[in-house]
Amino acid sequence: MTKKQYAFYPGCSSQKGASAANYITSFGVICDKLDIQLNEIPDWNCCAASIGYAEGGELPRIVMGARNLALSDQHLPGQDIVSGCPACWLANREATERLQHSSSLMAEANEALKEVSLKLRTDFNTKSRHFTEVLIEDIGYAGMKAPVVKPLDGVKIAGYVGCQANRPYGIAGESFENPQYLDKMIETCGAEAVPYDQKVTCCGGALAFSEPDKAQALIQDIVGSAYDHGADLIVTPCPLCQANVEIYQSEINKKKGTKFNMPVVYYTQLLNVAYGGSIKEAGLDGQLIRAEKLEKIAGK
Amino acid sequence: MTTANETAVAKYRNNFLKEVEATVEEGHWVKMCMQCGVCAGSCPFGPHWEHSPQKIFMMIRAGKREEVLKSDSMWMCTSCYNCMVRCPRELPITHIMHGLANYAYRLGLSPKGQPNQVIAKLFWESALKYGRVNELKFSLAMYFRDGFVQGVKNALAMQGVGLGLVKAGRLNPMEIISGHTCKDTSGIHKMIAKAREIEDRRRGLA
Amino acid sequence: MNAPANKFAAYICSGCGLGDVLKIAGLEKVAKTEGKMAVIKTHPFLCNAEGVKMIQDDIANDGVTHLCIAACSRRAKAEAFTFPTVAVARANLREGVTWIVAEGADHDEVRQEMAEDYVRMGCAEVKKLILPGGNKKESSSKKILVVGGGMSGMTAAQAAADAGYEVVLVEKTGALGGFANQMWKRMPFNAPHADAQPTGATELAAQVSANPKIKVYLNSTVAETAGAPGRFAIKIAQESGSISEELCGAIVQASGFSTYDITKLPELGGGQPNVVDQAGLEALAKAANGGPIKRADGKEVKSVVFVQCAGQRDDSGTHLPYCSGHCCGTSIKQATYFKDQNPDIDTAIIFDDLRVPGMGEDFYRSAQTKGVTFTKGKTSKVTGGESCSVTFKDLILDEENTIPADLVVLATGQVPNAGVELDDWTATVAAADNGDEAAKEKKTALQKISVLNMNYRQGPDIPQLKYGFADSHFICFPYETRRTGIYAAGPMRRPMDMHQATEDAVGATMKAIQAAENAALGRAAHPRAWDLSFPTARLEGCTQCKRCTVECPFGAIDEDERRFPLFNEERCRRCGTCMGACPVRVISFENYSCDTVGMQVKAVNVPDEDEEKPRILILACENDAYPALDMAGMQRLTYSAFVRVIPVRCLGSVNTIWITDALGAGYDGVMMMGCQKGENYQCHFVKGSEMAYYRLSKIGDTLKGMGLEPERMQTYEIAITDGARVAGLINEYVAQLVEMGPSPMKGFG
Amino acid sequence: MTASIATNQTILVVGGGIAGMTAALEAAECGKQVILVEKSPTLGGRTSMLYRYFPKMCFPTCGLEINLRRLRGNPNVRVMTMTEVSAVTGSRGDYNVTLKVQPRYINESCTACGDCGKAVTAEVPNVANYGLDKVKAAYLPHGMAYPQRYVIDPSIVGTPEGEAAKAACKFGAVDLGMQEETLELKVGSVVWATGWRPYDANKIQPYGYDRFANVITSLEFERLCDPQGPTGGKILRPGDGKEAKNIAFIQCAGSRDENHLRHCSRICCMATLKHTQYVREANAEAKSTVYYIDIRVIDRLEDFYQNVQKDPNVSFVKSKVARVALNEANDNPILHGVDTEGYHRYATEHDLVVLAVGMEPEVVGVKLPEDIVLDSSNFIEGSKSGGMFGAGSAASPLDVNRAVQSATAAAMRSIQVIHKTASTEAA
Repeated sequence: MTKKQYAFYPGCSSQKGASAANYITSFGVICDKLDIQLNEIPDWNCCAASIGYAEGGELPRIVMGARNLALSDQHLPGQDIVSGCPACWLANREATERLQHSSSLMAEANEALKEVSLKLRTDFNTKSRHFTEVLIEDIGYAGMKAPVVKPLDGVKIAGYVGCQANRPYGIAGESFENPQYLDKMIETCGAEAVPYDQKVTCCGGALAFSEPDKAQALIQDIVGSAYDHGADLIVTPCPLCQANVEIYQSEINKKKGTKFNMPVVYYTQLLNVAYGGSIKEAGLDGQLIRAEKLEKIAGK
Repeated sequence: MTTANETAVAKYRNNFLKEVEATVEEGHWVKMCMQCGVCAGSCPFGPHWEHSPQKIFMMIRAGKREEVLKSDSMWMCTSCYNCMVRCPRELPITHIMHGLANYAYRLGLSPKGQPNQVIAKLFWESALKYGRVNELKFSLAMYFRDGFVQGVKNALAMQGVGLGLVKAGRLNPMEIISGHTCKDTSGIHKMIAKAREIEDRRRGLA
Repeated sequence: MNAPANKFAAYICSGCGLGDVLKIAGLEKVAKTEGKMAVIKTHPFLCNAEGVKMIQDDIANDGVTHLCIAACSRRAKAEAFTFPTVAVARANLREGVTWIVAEGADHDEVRQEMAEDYVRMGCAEVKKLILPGGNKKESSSKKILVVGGGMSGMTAAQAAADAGYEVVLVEKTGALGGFANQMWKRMPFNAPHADAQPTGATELAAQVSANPKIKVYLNSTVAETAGAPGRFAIKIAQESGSISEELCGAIVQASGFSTYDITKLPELGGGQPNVVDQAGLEALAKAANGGPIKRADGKEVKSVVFVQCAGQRDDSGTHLPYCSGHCCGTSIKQATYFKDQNPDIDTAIIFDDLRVPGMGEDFYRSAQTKGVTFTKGKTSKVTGGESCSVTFKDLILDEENTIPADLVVLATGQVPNAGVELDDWTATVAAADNGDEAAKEKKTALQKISVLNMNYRQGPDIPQLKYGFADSHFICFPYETRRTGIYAAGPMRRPMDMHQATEDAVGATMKAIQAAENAALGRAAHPRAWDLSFPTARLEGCTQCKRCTVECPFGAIDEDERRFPLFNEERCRRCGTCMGACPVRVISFENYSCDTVGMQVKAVNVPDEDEEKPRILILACENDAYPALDMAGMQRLTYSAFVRVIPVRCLGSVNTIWITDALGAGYDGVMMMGCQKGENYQCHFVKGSEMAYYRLSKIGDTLKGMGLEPERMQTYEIAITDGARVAGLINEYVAQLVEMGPSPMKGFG
Repeated sequence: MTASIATNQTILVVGGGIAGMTAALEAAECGKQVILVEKSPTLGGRTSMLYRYFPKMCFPTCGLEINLRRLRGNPNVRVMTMTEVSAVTGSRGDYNVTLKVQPRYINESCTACGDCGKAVTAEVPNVANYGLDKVKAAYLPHGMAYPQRYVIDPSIVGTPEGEAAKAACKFGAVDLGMQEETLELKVGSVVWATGWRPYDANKIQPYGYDRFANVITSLEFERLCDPQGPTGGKILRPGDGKEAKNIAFIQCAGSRDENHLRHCSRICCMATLKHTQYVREANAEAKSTVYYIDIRVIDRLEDFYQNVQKDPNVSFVKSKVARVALNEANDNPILHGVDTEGYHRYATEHDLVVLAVGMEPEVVGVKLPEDIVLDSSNFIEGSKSGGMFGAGSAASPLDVNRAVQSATAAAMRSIQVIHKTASTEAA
């Protein structure tokens, strides 16, 4: 059967050897099982993310996005632009909407794009989507369940959605304050979604770097509550959330005397394992804090 | 020669609201705020900054130009978008905060060495240099922002994590020498230079 | 006085379990031997088509003229038991007996006694009932008098004319339009609520003047209002000095408002140059006619500050305590005058609470879009002059602030022109009658202020509610003035903007044409609009004590030249307060009189003391207390079977004779149940319950004279929701009486 | 009630709440023929579900009793309950209306004796208490219900329960065979008094109405405080039945919000001020805190506000609450936000949160004749053909007093239409 085709925007953190490399690794099995084909946009550049604002300003940031959109439109016409990183998804989608909304901005962007001999159709409005959207809207929960061969029985998981996977766009029909889709995915994999009041708490984002103490206070809540609600691990759709929440646990332990050792994995890693993926295929070997429960299942 | 700041002051005299509307990303929304304060209560970094968004909007209307542009408040934005989705007047508050920060920075009024400003700058430079962010150089630059000695301390402090990431294959030491890059970096540089030129022209900061 | 043709019938229902717990035969016996009913029929389901048919047949074929229906409460099955051609009494055996008397055999006796008493009472009442024929007037005027030619008045006149009614419009100035003539534009009435709109006053004035159904008197005032709905005799004084007379059916008073005197606000720069009120700004805008707005000194305004709540919402007692409601919207509108003309003009509005309810929120947003700035603050000082300044506490930034402006606008409030305040009037007249010269002058002054110059003994204008506004006291009935057929509209009723005022005028006109129609049919006005009965007095028995004229809450009763009460039936609301007031009991309605109630009191079978069955009479207001008792029944709460309840139109209609008769006949106690009185009174006839309390406070001596404890008569404030409470009160009171022992009057009755 | 056949001299009033009853009665007491249709089984509407009215703290049923008395005394009004308007065609002075009448399963023979209710065991949510408690599936809507007739819930029709109700009725009033009926009639003018409904609090996600038991709406709070309500007038937390002593009121819950209702619902400020006095009445120690943007109480209502401000048990915080969290230890809601008067951050725990939910026109989502003109919030401004009018809170977010005022005006306008048709036909 023919595979569903998508233009793929990996984003900086998902490159080989980058902080979310294992995230992308875990896509493999899923795409095979669900007949999804992700076609990488040639020579894509950084989406400029929201944190680019200080030096970047408005237009340069949007132009960075515009270049990616133009490339995608040129090389992979008609294919929705999919990315695994919420920040990238947000930046691409925002760029598309802002350019659509203002013809003057569109003109300015195209003036700048001349420098790379690209042009964005003034009527360009190809959808930019997050990979979870593809799974939920194009595959559906039933479709996601179908290939499950190793249900994650008895694994208790806190679904941590975070910010940019949820706001300002989020998944259609989901609430900003209490989104359900991650929990549904967890259940789809046969695991148990624990009630979790820090679902949409900010992890500090890029500021985890520059304001470690302030950000780590938030991360402490996020991890602490997962423990309070009896979770074995935290699952997230966002590389930055994953990195922040995983990496800084040791820091927090040092400063606050906590004994955090909570694995933080991606939803794709859950699906991957449930679909029979190996530890390596699921990128579980990429965890700083190993997700033993998952590894045990994957190892079987 | 007169600085960008002096030009702006001269141009908008004492009407800071007009200045913001003309020069700040989404600045024309500021006047629509009705002072409900939902943004102030929604910010995860709320406890850490001096002025809440809604208060900054009031200060803009009250013409407190220096106070606003020199404040570190908008630099505390984590881009969580809570304020934006809850605002009953649908103000794109996150973007306005970024816009204000950027404008203050361009006028040279923003607080020097404000850590978030530094990473915002470093991130952008990193992104621009190769067209893609090089996480290692980016983080090293971050550690060394306060000079070599402090840098080594910072780096050592995070060493465990660093090694962990390397072991996990999520941080590549080789990137020091070579790393991910776009083919058309020079084009990207020209493109961005152009974009900035257009934006500055539009904002009267040429 | 019933014609011999009268035929009395009792119909007893045995449905709804009545037949199970009551001895119907016993009830029939009572109706026959004591009630003396000519026809007595029992039906297992009286309210169904068959039962009703049975009654209708008796009326049609058997000449039955008076019915006593012994079944459920008069509030139940009203449609089924409506027989327009005959007099009907209802004996409440269901909600009043079987549903509230405790179940079980040990209560059978008292339950049966209670039911039999209600049958006795029903039969006794129906004997005294006369079917009101009504009092149709052939020559009743349906012309509507509108006083005031502002937006409200013009709208009212147009509304009445559009419904086919003749209108007389009296305006004291030389032109129609009122305050709207001074305005540049008005707030938007409709979506998108974005921009100020033309007032349309000129167009409306032209329509009204051209309307053949509307007769406009300019430069005229109402010199006298006499008569009653359907026959108001209006004297209209014209500039020329000539007086013309008009006969009108009803009146809409739309006498408008004045602006609060700005010079009373020196701390806010009132009186200083370039500090104006909203009316002043309208004038400047009108003069500018769409061009740049200039100050009095001709300088173009480049910056303007609006100060909200100027001399309003003031709890210090110095200025207006209320909020005029429209001022936030008006300032927003006026700020856009500037912005629409030149977006570069600085316009700031300093407010405490920005009050633009409903769609006003759209207007607020629209002004923000236009660049009007809004500052939450409390203004402490305004100085006028060449360059004005406004000092205020910025409540958001939490700091004192001063901003300069070319012009400052104070949002001052509306002061109603409702005419003369009646307590003031009464006092002045009293003093004047005692020869006080100052009072005499004041009286003439007040007469000039008066809008209607009514010749009613209660005073020349309609009563004011609070702060000089002639508002209705009732939430559910916003047009209920205490002067039948006269309705207030617009800002003299309550502070309001133009949109509300025009809506209000249309509503008031509805009430006015209705009053005219009902007066012609001899029907009462609200709240007894169906009521065709009216009070008559046997003047031969009258002692001219004037209590009825004084106590009538609606000023319905004048005195004729011989100082006898002169009933203005069309002003009467049928509450019966006059009947309750009359010491010699000469006032009555065909279907509600001292006898219709008195005979019920007498009909009750009062046991001797040795039977240890006290009897308590309950006189219950039919709007609140009686429904509350019904509720107790519907909720199957139990209360003592020793009480006998008689519904009354209003506690004000209770004549003390009923109480003394009852106690004299050996009743052990009387419970009076009326509505809440005082500032937030609930009485739908305004003063009824208050009057009752006043009169009954004096009954103590009478009771002493009879050798009775004052506790044998109690008054209660009962709300319609008090079902559970009322049952409790009854049981407590009965216990208290048992404690006291039987009435010494027993056996003498 | 007469069986008067409608003509183009007849006024149709849609909605039997206080506005609809008023419009119908004012016109009828002026001699006009009126048909009053109400979709629920009883007249009275939302006001009959309020405990007290501001500012007098008097009881809605008091005015309802008077209006019902006016109705019983007036042959010009024909009342049809459980009836909805499904279509209107034609134009000013000459409308063809299609009515749908839902089966009540109880006919005119009902005496409200209550035997069917006793016979039935099945229970359904009590609409009169916003579903806070249950009633028998054969029930009288409430004590003041008009017509005073029971209703059988469709859920028990065709079940043994339904048969039990039928068997219990001595008067043959239970008719389980009733079907939906459709009827057509001609009228000259239509008054839409279709009223309002509380905005769906589930949509206001930050306040967690859908997640936290001790977050309720202002309408539910009315029922809690009413002695006729589910708790007999005690202010008990739905979560655990504990008495609430520290209550937060969140204003503009849905109103003045582009994400929800764009308009200001007008009544909520006064309603909340009234509620603080319920709290006082229930427990002299209990505290109320009002979180608001602007307190919008105009004209003489300001008196009420000033008195509440003097109440030491009531405090005001100028702030739109950002979010409500939960103290999982005691189920207390915790309010997070900033007092904008001087910028004070708070995280305050209360034992009950009352959302002052906004007014949404009841007709939202209902297909109205395209002749009807709506404003940006779907309130009825009037009709293109000029013969149909909005009245009460169907026309604008209004308090009871203003709704009645508006309904009286609407009656006048209908009479004008009737007059015009009459005179043109005469001519």
